[in-house]
Amino acid sequence: MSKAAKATEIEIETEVEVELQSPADEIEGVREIGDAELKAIAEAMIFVADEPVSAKTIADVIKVDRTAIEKALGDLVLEYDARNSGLQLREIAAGWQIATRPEHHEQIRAYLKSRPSAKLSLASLETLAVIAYKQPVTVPEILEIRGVQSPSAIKTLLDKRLIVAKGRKETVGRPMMYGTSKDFLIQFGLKDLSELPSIEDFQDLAGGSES
Amino acid sequence: MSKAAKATEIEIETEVEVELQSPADEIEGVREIGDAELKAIAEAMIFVADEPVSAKTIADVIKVDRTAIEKALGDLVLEYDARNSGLQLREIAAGWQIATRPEHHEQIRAYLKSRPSAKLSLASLETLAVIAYKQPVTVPEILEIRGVQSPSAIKTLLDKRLIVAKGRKETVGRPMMYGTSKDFLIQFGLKDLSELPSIEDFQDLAGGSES
Amino acid sequence: MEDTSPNEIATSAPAEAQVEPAQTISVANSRPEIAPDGDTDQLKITMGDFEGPLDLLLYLIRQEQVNIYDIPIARITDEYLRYLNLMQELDLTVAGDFLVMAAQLIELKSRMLLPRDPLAVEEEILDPRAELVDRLLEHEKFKAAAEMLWSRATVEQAVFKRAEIETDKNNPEVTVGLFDLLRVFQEILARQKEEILLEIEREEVSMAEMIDRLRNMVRSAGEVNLKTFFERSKSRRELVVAFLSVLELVRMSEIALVQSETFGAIMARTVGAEGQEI
Repeated sequence: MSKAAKATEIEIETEVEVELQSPADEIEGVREIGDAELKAIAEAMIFVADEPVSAKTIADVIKVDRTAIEKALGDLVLEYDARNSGLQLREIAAGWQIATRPEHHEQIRAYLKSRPSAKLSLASLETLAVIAYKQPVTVPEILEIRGVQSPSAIKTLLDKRLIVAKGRKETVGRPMMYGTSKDFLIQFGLKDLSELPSIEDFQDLAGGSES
Repeated sequence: MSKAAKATEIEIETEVEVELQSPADEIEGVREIGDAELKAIAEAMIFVADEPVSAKTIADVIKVDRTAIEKALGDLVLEYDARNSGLQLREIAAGWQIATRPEHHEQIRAYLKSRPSAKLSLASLETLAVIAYKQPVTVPEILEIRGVQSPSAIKTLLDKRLIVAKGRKETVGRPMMYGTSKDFLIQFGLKDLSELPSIEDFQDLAGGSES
Repeated sequence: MEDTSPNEIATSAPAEAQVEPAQTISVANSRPEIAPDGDTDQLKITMGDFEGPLDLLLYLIRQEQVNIYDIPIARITDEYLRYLNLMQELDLTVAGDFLVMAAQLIELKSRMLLPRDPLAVEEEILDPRAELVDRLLEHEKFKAAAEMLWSRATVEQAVFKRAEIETDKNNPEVTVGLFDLLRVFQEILARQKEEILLEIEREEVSMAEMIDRLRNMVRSAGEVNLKTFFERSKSRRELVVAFLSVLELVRMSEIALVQSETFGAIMARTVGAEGQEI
C-alpha cells in the first residue's frame, strides 16, 4: 500500500520513546503511522467517541507516544480554525471533542427545532458554585457559606450528575463530602477545574474597592 | 464609584431568567450569509443531524437558494479530501452525512472495544448495588433480592474486576459468596466501604427543603 | 446569642412595623423592591424570594446604600426585622435560617451599644461586625461565581455535539456514580417490598380455611374477640370471608356471640355448657 510506504519515511520521529503504561507484550505490534494518518485517526476516533477522549486514550489505542497525539491534535485545532469550519475541535473535561461553534447556534437550533434546555435555579447554581470552589465540601460547610439550608439543591445537583460524593469527612457524624463531576466540566465548557476563575477575582465585585 | 451602584449591576445580571427564550422567531428576517458562513453552517447542521440531511432541508432552514447549498457542500467535500481528514462528507441516497473513512476502521474498532469500563448496564448496576450493600452475598441471595436472575451480570462485574469471590457459604450447595473489590473502591473513589453513602445520607438530602 | 429565642424576635417585629407608613404590598416571584408608588406618597413593596438571610441582608445594605465595611447595624437590623414581619404578615413561611440571623443581628446591635474598653489599644479593638461582613462578602463572591457559571452554561448551550450514531448504541450503558448505587439499591428494596405485598394479596383464604381458622381460635382460647378476628384480615375480600364464616358457624350453632354490655366487645364462644345466645 502506498500509504504504508509513505508512513515509513516519517516514522522515525514519531516513535521516539515509546513509553506505554500497558504491559510489555502489547507493544509487540507497534505499527508505523505517519503524521497525517495519526491526525486522521485521532480525528475519526474523537468523532465516534460519545464523550470527550483524552490524548492518552488515543495514544494507547493506536500505540504511539502521547506527545505525538498531542501534536497531531494541536495541528488539527489550527486546521479547523484556518478553514473556518462550522465545527471546532476543543479540549473539554480532560479530553477532546468535536462540536459546533457557538456562532451558528441560531441556525442549528432552528434546524433541530430545539430550545435551550431549562437550566439550574439560582439556588442550585449558588450551591454548585460553593461546591466547585470549596470541594471537597460537606453539607454543613455549604450551609455555613450560603447561610441557608441547601439539601434539595444538593439533591438536584446529584440527580443532574453535576456533583459526586467524594468520601466522608473524618469529623463528628462523618458527613459525606461533595465535589464536581466530569459532567460539570462538560456542561460548563471547562477543560479542568483550574480553568475556573479564582474565587478571589470576585472580590472586587463583592466588596468593591475601598474608595 | 459607590459600592451600592456596583452592587446593583450584579443584581440585574443575577436576575436574568434562568431560561432562554426561543430564538426561533428572531431568525425571521433573511440575513445576508457569505459563502464561507454558508459552508460552515451546512457543515454544522449535517454534523448535529441524527440522519442524512438533504441540501433542500439546509436551504430551507437558512433560507437561501438550494444551488448555493449544493455548491457549498461540493466545496466542503473537496476540502475534507484535500486535508486528508479522518472524516468524510458524503452524499448517500437520503442526503448528506459526516462519517469516518473506512481506512481507519481497524483503529476505530480497537478504540470502541477499549472504552472505559466505568459504565455498566442497568442489570449489572443493580447487581453491583446489591453486592456492595449486602456483601458477602451469594448468587441465590442476589436473585432473592433482585427478583431477577443475574448470571451474566455477575460475570460482567467479575470481568470488570468490580467484584471478587469471597469464599463459599456453608449452606446447601455451598454457593460462592461475592463482595466488592479494591478496584471497586478506586473506581468509586472510596477509601473503604464505610464511605458508601447510606440511606440516611440520602434522606438528609431529600428532606427539609426550605428557604 | 443562641439564647435569643425566635419568639422574642417575632414579638419585637410588629412594634417596628407600626412605625411604618401605609404600604401597598404585592408579592412577586421576583427580587423585592421598595419604590414610590406613582405620585402618592405610599411605598410599594414587592416581596421576593430571598435565597436566605445573607441574601436579604445584602439586599438591604444595597437598598439603604450603606458601606458594607461600615454597616449601620441598628438601622439594618430594624429593616431586616421589618422584612421578617412583612413576610409573616403575608403568611410567607419564615424559615429558621432567617430567624437565626435576626437573633444574631439583635445581639450585634446590643454589642455595638456597649462602651468600648477605654484601656484597649485602638488596633486591638475587634469590630463586632467583622464576622458578619466577612460572611456577607464571602456570600457575595459565591453569588458572583454562580453568575459566572450561569453565563458559561449559556455559552455551552450554543455548542452542539453530534447526534447519536450507530456505535453509541452498541454501548447502551449508563454512567455510574456512587449515589447511583444507593439509589438503585433502594429501588430494588422498594420493588421487593411491593412484590411481597402482592404475594400476600394473592394468597386468598378460602371460606373453608377461614371457618377452620375461627373454629380453632375459639376452641383453643375458649372465646375470641370478633374485632381481633376481623383485624387479622389483610384485604377487604378476606374481611368479607371472615364475616361470612362467623355467620356460618353461628348458623351451624358451633359458636355463640356474646356482648356483655351495650357497645362492648362482641365475643365468639364455643356453644357448650352455658349455651347462652343472643
